[in-house]
Amino acid sequence: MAWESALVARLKGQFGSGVEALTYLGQNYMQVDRSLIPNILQILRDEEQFDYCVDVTAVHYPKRERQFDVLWILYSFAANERVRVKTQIAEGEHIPSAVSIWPTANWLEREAYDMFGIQFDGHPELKRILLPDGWKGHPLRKDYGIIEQDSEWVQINLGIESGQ
Amino acid sequence: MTDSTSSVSHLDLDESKKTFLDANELILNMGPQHPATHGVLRVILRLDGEKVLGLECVIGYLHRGVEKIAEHRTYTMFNPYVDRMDYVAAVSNGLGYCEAVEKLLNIEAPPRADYIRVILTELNRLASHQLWLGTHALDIGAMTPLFYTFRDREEILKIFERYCGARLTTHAFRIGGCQYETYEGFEKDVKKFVAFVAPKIDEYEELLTTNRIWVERTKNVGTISAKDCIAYGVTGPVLRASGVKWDIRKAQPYAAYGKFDFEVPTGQNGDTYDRYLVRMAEMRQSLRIIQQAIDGIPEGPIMAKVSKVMKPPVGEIYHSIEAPKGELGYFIVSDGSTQPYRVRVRPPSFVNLQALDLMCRGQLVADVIAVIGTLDIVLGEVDR
Amino acid sequence: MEPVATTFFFYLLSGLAILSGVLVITRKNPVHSALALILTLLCLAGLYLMLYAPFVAGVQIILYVGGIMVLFLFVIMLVNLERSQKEKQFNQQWVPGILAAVALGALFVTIYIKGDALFVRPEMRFPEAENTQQVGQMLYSNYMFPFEIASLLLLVAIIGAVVMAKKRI
Amino acid sequence: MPSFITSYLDKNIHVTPGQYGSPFWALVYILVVFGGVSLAVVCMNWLERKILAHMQIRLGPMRVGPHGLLQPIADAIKLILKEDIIPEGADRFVFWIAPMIILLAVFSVYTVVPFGPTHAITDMNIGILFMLGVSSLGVLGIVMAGWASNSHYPLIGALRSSAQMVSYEVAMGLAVISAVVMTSLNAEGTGTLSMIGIVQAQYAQHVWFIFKFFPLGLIAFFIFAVAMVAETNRAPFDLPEAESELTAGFHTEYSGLRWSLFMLGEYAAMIAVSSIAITLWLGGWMRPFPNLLSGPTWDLAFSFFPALTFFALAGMTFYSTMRMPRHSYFRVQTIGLGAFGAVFAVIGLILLLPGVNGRVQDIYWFIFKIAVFMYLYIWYRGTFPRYRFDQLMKVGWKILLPMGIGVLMLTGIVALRTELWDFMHEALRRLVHV
Repeated sequence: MAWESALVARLKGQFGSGVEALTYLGQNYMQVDRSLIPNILQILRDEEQFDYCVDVTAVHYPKRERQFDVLWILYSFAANERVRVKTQIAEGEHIPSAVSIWPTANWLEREAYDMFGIQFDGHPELKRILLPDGWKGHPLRKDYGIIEQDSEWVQINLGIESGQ
Repeated sequence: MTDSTSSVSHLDLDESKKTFLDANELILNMGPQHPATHGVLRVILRLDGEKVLGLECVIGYLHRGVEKIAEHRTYTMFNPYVDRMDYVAAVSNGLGYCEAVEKLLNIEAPPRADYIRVILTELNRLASHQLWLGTHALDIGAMTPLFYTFRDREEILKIFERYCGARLTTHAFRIGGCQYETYEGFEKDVKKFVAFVAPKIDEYEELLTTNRIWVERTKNVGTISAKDCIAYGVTGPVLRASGVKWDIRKAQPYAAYGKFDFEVPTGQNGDTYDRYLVRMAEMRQSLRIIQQAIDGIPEGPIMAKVSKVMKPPVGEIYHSIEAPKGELGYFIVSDGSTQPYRVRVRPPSFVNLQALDLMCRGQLVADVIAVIGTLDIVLGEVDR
Repeated sequence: MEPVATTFFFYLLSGLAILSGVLVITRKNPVHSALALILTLLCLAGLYLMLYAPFVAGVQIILYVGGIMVLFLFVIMLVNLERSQKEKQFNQQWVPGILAAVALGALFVTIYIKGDALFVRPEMRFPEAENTQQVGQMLYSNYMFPFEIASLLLLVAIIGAVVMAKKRI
Repeated sequence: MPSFITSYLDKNIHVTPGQYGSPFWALVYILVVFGGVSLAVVCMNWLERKILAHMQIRLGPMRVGPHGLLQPIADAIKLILKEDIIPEGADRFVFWIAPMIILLAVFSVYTVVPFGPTHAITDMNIGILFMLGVSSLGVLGIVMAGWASNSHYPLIGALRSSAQMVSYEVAMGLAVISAVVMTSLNAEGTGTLSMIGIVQAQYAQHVWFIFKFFPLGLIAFFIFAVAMVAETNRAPFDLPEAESELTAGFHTEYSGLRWSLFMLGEYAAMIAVSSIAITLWLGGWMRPFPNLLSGPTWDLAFSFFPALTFFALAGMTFYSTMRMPRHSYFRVQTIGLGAFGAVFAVIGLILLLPGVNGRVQDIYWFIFKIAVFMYLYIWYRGTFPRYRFDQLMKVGWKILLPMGIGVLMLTGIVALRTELWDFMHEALRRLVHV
């Protein structure tokens, strides 16, 4: 279902067809073009007062051509409004980091990198956060099995045959 | 302590630059086995004497892959797993998840179930704050409040136990409402508890609020401004102590919270002492909510009509609640099958912990302990 | 009161003092040297006690052992020890060293032989009871001026230390 | 009996064995005092856990023996049997000797602690100076332990500890000197540093120094009371071993017997500094109200106190015995507790014997005062959060030190011109009355 509001109108005026505003179950989100990414986030924060970045995460769709959905969940204290910004990127494609816009994106992007292998350009220190450094594979991808592990890492670092 | 250098790259630690008499900088590894890190948090501190020049958190020791597990369980089966994240506020976790799935299914829990949910969630908030107070005070060296708070938290756990059989990881709610009707004497128990615990909160305050050492240890320690809080996405009592009057229970009411009259306590300075005061006030507000809810609890069904096999339509939803630690959000993607396609948990502890570096710079080692305590993190939720 | 086994304790304390004095200069690890120095100072305090100078002994313990040496250790502990251990221990000035040792030895021998003639043998007495009071009275009457000068010197030293230690005033 | 045993007893002279020069009796006293202190530490261990537990609405040790009475023994056995670990990279010799040095320093202090006019190992002309000096040696042990462990937490703990102890020694010394100045107000006009002499000066002046020149004595005592808690690294000044920050501070790497030596040293030091405070300000071995409630009747009444204390303990124990669950499982424990009470009662009876009664008065009152201090130590621990390091230094250097200097100067002025004091009090009284 399409989402219409003054905010959407302003953004569409600025970015044209790259922004597709939708609403589902009363929650608004925007499907934006990958090329708009740092700019639209910057404008959402600076001009539309979405000063609180709730979450940065990703979803993996292995069957799609552009495999990953990257999401920013934003909140505006002034308007008491939430909005999700979504974009699609392909495997191996980089995406600009939002750390300079919201410092909170730092760890959240690191987690997305850790779990999905999404590369954020301009991130001050993009390394694994929950999994140990040197781990191979990104567990939240759909092709990573639930009992899969980096057995090489386990054998070297823990000195045991298997973690299971 | 020797292996700490591997992950302190950004602390510009260069051994070769050190001269014979350069005793200024010291790398101190705190944790993962350390009494004051509330679990298995590892903090690498760069110190000048006792002054903190910078720190880095190393987390993930408790990572269990909750989000991955969710993708291989049905919606109902995943419900108990969320209790294991923030295990001291398991009821809040369950509430957030159940409401998110209900939204996705486009159903609503009946009013009586909403009231029971509010009562249990607020009791849980109280228990979480009590646990926080006890451990935080212990970190700062006051040993006694720990035992006082545990005595009173026990009463809450007893109510949980009678209600659903479990004390900690309660799994109290089901998608669509509550599994259990309140037990006989539930109302009496809760009313008795409210009357019992109100003077106890005064007792905690008597021990600490005006204690000079406590005030000196917490005032102007770990100060964070409202602007920084928002920039770093810090939520919950930490945000409110910085002066932002924002509580999801008020801003975007869920369950039955819209029906109750309560205040959102705020602080001004955003220091450890204000966070302490805000949480103490929150405990009193929780009691107010519980009192109103138990007085006005309606009769009726406790379960909405939900089919045994849940197949939410294709789509995605983000739902967040005010957990004791801050904004706890669930982002669920459904592909129309019985299993969620993706469940993303937005953990308040994880995001709040990120501000530790900012809050500790220029403070002393002892303050790091105080700040870790005041952030009220639960490592089970940070690492998931 | 009669002293017990004076000779034995004298030789014990002096022997220990000399032994630990040697340790001070031969240990490679500065912390060990400092600890040996503490032992020397303690032995000296014991010798003062045997000379019926309990006040000096007490002050020796409080100031040198309890105060100065603790600060010494403090500093040494913070210094990068591994590097200092690799450095050369002696500056290898053997000739002046031997000369100084010979001169000192000659001095001792002279005093031992001619000791009675060189010094007026003081009257033997046990001034234990009023020793401390006497020290106090001397300090505040005859030696008032030097005492105050010394305190001024210490004040200057304190200020100097503060200025040097404080990076940003 | 050989003369070296009897000569000290026969002469019935009022000096300590050390002053008399009797090595045998000095040795006996040393054994008794050191054994007694060790026993007191063991009791203190149990009492601290019990009292703290009751302050914190829990029971404390309850399993080993009735009401956990045998817990210290069980702990001791456990600690002795535990593996004694010397960490890799530690300086073995220094690591090994550090706890010994602490113990040595602490126990040396007891050589001059006067439990009574003759009940001390010896009395020194420089008694109080000796006590301060020797107790300051304890810092060495802590510094050595922290350094030798070759680990960061102990090192930081040791640094904190030495800085803290060196700083508080200054304020402590000033407070002590102001008490020493008060001793010079005798009829003879000479002050003394001797521990026994200080108590006798209080006796001669008919006042405990805590009340002398009110409030100067009280302030000096307060300074000392704060500084002594800091000196012994106890809550709220327990930063060197702050559990939540430095795990256990300088003794993090220690285990087993050597760790228990640190604990022994800590508790013995608490008793030692308490006894300094008691000697200097609280009238040492003198009973309370010696001049307010004077006369033979009061003397007699107070002489029953030692026995009464033990009867009260026995009564409490018997009461607990009766409250033990009546179940065959608890039979041994009940009997044990009853026997314990009986031992107390017997001790009480022995203390009533006329020959014993007179001799234990001084010792009893001294130990009674120590017990009050020990209770305060536990109470602090149950109540206060921990200071931060800079705040601790602030308290030491910016509050206690100026206060100490002020008190010392005022005491000196007043001691020289006592009429000045009377004049000031008179003026103050008139002001109040107007």
